[in-house]
Amino acid sequence: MSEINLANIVEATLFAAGKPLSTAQLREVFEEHERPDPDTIKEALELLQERYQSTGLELVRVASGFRFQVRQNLSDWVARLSEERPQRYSRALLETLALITYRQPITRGEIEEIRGVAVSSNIVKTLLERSWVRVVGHRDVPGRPAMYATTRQFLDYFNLKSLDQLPPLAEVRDFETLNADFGFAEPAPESAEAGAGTATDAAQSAANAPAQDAEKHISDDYESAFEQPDEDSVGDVISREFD
Amino acid sequence: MSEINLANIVEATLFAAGKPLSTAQLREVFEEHERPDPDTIKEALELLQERYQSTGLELVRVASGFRFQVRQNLSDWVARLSEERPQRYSRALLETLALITYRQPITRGEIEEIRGVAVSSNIVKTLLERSWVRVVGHRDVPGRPAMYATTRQFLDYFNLKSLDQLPPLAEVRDFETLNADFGFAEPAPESAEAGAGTATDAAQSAANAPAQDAEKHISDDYESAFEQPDEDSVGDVISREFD
Amino acid sequence: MSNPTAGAKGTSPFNPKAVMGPPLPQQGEMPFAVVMGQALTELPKDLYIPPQALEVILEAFEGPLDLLLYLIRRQNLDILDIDVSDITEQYMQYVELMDALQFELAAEYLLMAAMLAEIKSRMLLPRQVADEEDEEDPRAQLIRRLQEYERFKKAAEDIDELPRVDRDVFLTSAAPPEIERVRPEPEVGLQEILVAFSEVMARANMFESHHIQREALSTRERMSQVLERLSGESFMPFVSLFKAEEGRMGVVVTFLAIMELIKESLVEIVQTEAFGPIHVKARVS
Repeated sequence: MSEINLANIVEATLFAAGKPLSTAQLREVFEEHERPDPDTIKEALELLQERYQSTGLELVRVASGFRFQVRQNLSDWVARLSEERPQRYSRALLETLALITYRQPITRGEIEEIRGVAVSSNIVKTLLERSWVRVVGHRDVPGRPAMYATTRQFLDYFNLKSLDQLPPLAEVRDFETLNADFGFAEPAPESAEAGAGTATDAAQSAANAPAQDAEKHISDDYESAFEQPDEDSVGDVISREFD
Repeated sequence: MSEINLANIVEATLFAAGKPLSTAQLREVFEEHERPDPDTIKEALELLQERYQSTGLELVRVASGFRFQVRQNLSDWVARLSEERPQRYSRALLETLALITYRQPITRGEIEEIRGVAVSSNIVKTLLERSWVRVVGHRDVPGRPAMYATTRQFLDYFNLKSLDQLPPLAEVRDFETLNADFGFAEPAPESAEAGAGTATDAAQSAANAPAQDAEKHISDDYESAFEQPDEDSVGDVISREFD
Repeated sequence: MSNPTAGAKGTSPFNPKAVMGPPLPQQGEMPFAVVMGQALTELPKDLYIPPQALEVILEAFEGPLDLLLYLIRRQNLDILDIDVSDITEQYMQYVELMDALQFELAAEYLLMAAMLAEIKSRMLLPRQVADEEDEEDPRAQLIRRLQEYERFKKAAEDIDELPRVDRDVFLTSAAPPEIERVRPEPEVGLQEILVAFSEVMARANMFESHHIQREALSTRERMSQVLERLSGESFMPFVSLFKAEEGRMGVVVTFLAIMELIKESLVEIVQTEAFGPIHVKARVS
């Protein structure tokens, strides 16, 4: 029988859970009198990190916590385990998902406006059923349409810790150039396109419940993060994930 | 990146499968030209057995093959992972319990007469199982229905020496007196505040919505002893998402 | 290691099998579909669309913006350099073709056609700077929409390339140990019972009963206790139900309880001779 120690308990818990667990959730499996503090849990996670260094598994951090997963260089073999081919997603679904991801919170109407085409109910239903998106409120306009945002499950599914790990949204070219090309006299007022869009969103939802508003501010922060070059998302070493 | 080797592939496959795999199934994940013979697979399994010797997991052989499982001596911690949150009793159960408390000995039929709806067997069963209620006899009417009364355990749970310590019926109707009588107000004014708030809210909601109340009676019939646990509120989820 | 932003189109290091179906053409176009056994990766140069392919072509586009983008990209033009007039011509031909084939046209395509027509007509007129103060030029508007759409089209492709669960990322689990399940009992406050009682009584409108008001709970409690002691078939001496050590109050409460039980026909009392001992027994029919 192996020793009962903190690292082994954390290891066993993570494998038994079969889903990512946060530090707080890991602490919950201990009785109050023996509950380690978060730093001690982190030490145990680091120890496990090391323990699995030369194995076929790795301990990673995703949005909702820590999980063991198969190292990606072994995925060819593991993929053969299942008869089914991995699911493919339609362009319509991916574009809708991209708009929700980068423009959250966003209504279906706003998605349709940008895509220039109706969004089928099936797509929205699929995204909701997969728990990739959720309704975070309703825009204070006629019809009170639902506003969608992404979830932690979405990030978990795509192996991400946070939204700012997503590839940044492509830049839009300066409209001054555009106007020059077309020989337009006035500078387009939309030159600050992204910023203006966000501001309108914020104004529209300003009348909403304060809770939603608070949420929105959070997303705004993250949205602005997309526009900037990403500093630390790429190849984030695991040791930094424990900070 | 860790090495791609036989043991690592077998390890990853077993952990990803989520079910026991036979040696034959393990061989299947290799392409034909690289497929190891059964003995080589067995060697890899032995190597893995050793690798996990001092960890919280063990590689075991069960009827349908090999699998990794959490060591039995860690079950206390792992069990707490899936520990169900204590549920809440339904309004129907609390009313039934209250009637048994104040009108004991009382039959199910009598409770139903006062409540105006059927009392589900689940409710009675739950109360009996919790040892809060017992059968003290049978009423001498057709069907000889059981008469229920409260138990010593019931008194112990509520820290009462006898039922006498409950407020008299006449005063239960008046929530303000109730709080005073109970001495909720004296030791901790804040908790009395909270208590009074709940009581008043409940009384108000009972008085305000007769229509809803009527609906409630109907649904009571189908009600179990427990309420559905509340889902996480949306606000809760989003704020944690960006932690 | 997780490296979510890596993975340029077609060179994903995560899993070469991630991309299913025929390989993507180098120019970055999606194959529209397989029509009559042939993969259609490009629209014919002369814009002729075999009738049976029209439906798949329409399905291949995510709407009028996507079709326009395609037309622009096919000419290897930057959006900023497009000749709206040329593109309009092509777009119109497509739409007319769809129409000629009785194709049920999506409203969005017609709307776009109308917009293009407007742009074209404007270009034929002399430019009136002053008039356009508060009205945005439809060309600028269209180009902005195209650019915006293209950003998200690219973002969708990027998301598709991200490593994802069950394709590139495989989750792990181990069998849990044997677990003895203990479900914690719900907590109940006394207050909750009182509230429940007052509510049910309010509903039943039974507060006005004097009977209930007078009744002391101790009597009810004692009734239960007495009944339990009488649960056997045998007779109990009446006096054995009293406990002297409880004092006068206890005797009174017990007596009241027995009286109430008799009244409710829950017990019967038997006296075999005058002034003889009284026995009590639970009533059994």
